[in-house]
Amino acid sequence: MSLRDENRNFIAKKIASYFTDGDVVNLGVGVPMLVANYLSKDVAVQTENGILGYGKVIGGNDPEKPYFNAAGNTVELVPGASCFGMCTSFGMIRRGRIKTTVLGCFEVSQYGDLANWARPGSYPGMGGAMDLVSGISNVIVATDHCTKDGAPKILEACTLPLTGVGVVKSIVTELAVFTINREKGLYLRERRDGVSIAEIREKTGAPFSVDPDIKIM
Amino acid sequence: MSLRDENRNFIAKKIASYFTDGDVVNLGVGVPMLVANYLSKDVAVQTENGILGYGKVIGGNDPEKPYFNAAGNTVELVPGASCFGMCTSFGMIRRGRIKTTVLGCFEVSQYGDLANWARPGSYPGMGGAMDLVSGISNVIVATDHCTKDGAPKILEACTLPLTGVGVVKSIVTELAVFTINREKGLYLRERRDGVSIAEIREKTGAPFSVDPDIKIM
Amino acid sequence: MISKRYSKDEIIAQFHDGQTIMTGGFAYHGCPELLIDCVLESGAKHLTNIALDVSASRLMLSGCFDKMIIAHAGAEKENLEAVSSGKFEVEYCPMGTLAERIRAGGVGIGGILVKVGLGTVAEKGKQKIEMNGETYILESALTADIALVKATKADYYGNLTYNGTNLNSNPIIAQAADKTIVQVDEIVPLGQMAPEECTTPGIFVDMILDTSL
Amino acid sequence: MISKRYSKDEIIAQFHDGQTIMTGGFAYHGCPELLIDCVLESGAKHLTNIALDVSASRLMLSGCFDKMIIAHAGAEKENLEAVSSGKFEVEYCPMGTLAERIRAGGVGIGGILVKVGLGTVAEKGKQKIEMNGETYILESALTADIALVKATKADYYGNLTYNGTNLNSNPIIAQAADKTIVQVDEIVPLGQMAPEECTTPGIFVDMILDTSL
Repeated sequence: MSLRDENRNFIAKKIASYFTDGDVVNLGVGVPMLVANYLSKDVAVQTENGILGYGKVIGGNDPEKPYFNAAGNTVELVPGASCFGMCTSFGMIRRGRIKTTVLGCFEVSQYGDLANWARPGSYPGMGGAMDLVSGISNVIVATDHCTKDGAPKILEACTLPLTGVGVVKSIVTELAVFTINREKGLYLRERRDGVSIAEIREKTGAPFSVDPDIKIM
Repeated sequence: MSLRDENRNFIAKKIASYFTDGDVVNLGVGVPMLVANYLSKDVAVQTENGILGYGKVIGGNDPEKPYFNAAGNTVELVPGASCFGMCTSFGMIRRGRIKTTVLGCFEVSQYGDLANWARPGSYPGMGGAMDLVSGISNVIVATDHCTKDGAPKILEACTLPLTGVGVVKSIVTELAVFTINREKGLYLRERRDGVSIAEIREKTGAPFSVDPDIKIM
Repeated sequence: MISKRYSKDEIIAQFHDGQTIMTGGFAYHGCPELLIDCVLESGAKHLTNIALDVSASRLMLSGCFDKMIIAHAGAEKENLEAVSSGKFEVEYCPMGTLAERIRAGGVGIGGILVKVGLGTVAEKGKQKIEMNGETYILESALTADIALVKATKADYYGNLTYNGTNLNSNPIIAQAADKTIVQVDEIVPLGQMAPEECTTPGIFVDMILDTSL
Repeated sequence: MISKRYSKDEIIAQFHDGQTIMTGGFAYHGCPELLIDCVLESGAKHLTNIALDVSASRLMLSGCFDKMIIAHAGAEKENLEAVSSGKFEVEYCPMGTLAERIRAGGVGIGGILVKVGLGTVAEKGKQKIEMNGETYILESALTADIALVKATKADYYGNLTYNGTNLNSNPIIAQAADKTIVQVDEIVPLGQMAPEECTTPGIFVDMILDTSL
């Protein structure tokens, strides 16, 4: 496994630890989808294309198992799973019945603005991301701390088209865990073992306060 | 059978003759419901509480046959029938997929205004009647020509709270068949054998034109 | 997935004065009678009821309502007298619109535009909206504190299936309240319902009445 | 009830230049591929496509669209290049909102009020509505000339059932067009589907592709 993949699995494992039996979570494509691999079987995963309660991602396209996640991969359902159309699916999302979603990002601002759907030259559309951040109260961003080129993804203000304004509640990277207060901004709660606060400051494009009882991730 | 019941069955039989195989019709409570008894089996009856395709009204409340019409009576389904919730039911109504509804009335105006849900001292609510006249293009009123007290039910203008404005396309009574043009008003198309146009004028509270080729019902 | 089976006493404890309660059912079919018993036994007063009709007439006649939002009061003399008595407020809404307002509440939509009721009392006191040259009535979404739902079958998680015209308003009401309580004919373990059979996904359900507890 | 089975040639004859066509499917699952063949073979041009994503990419890449209304163009390079090419107009809409706009069209509602997209480009050019002290975006209903739907099973009348996540947008699209054409895995005689199994009641369906005709 590459360092990047190892880091991403580290992020996923960290986020998985937040959930307890009975919770329901929606997972975005990319790093967030890895979280499924580390969840207890009594945490139900929702996918916006119409499943509540999937477990393993099997992949491929088995016509006998017509159960796909939002990335189009065949998934295995857990006992108690249900299938439904898009209106019911986004209905439970907008209605607030799903408490947590884990999403990737291109950029996230210190006040919780999220940009994760459009970049110059790549404009695939917002998909369900705007619906998710609008309806779900606990939006966790799971992301590499910096871009491939080493530029910070956590910024004072987003430069790309927004997915939502002030919606992100926490950010988990391979280096740090931040929580976000919509008025006060970023708060550093945890750091990776061996990573200094100075290094985090250097790689973060926005100011942040530090928890006096900062923990090791 | 009383004369009143005989007349009502006469009205129902007349209206049933308008339909051909493949048609779908929604029937209101009262006289309209009698139409079901005279329809070809390839005319599908819709009930707004959630069935497309019922045949005989069985009555009673058989828990093994949880299929009820809007009056709460158990009905027998025909092959090809479907059941659905209220939103789908009124969805097919508002969307115009159901071309014809047969409704009762307290009053109907010469320009097609309908009043069939509220009278002084009796205010049960509009139920689905406003939805039906709004969504369905061919609204047929099936009614005794006059009230029990002999007062006309077809009027220049309704006096009771309206169900819809200019929505009725034709009226079938035990004496006559009128069509309605929203601008030009009533047009007498058919009269009962042995009933004079003068008698119809006397029992109708609004002026009407007479088809030069007027037919016998 | 967690189990949501509760005893009658635990359900009775959910009702309090002043709540808004939606009740499923139409023409007394698909009506959660055992849950209506629970409301009556709780003694809660000053309730608001949202329902298609007066299938919850036992509640209405008990005097625990301050207000009802319904489409129709049926044909029974006793019920018609009650809604005309002035003892509680009655707000009428066209049935299809009422169903969509409840559905809208359940799926997090603020309101809907309809043509139903234009030119009648149904438009009274409501915003009119112009869009693409057409006039519509703006109808607001409806939600409630508690929904009382009757289904045919539930699994422990609260996935629900309905049969026949007992569907009526139950699936939409199941989505529209902060707390959804259901009465079913049969409770089955997890894994005994096909995923496609779950008309109401269990995430919308909070409590299942288990009369064996 | 009447039969609605038609041959491929009869279906091909339905497509004409300038039509708006909704296509079911998501991430290439539950996609009416045989009906997409029919559109391609018809040679119709200047079409507008409404769909959740570019599952109808074979149509998109053929150049027969003047406009698409979608939520997402997926991850494939070829598709992303096509939607960025400027050769046709692309209107993006949040997926849940898009699904509700299609549903609204199918049930005769003029529009819906949502909070999704407030403060983003998704609100651009749309009316804002104030209701009960809250601000909403007014999203208009969507309808089409033709809907292309993939279901698992149909009876002769067009009652449809779907399985798993092949449901996706198919049931809502089936309601939203003036003419609904379906492709199914299995066609059964009347009476062989349970009334509760008919997710899409046949009244919404106009033509069933019967490849044996």
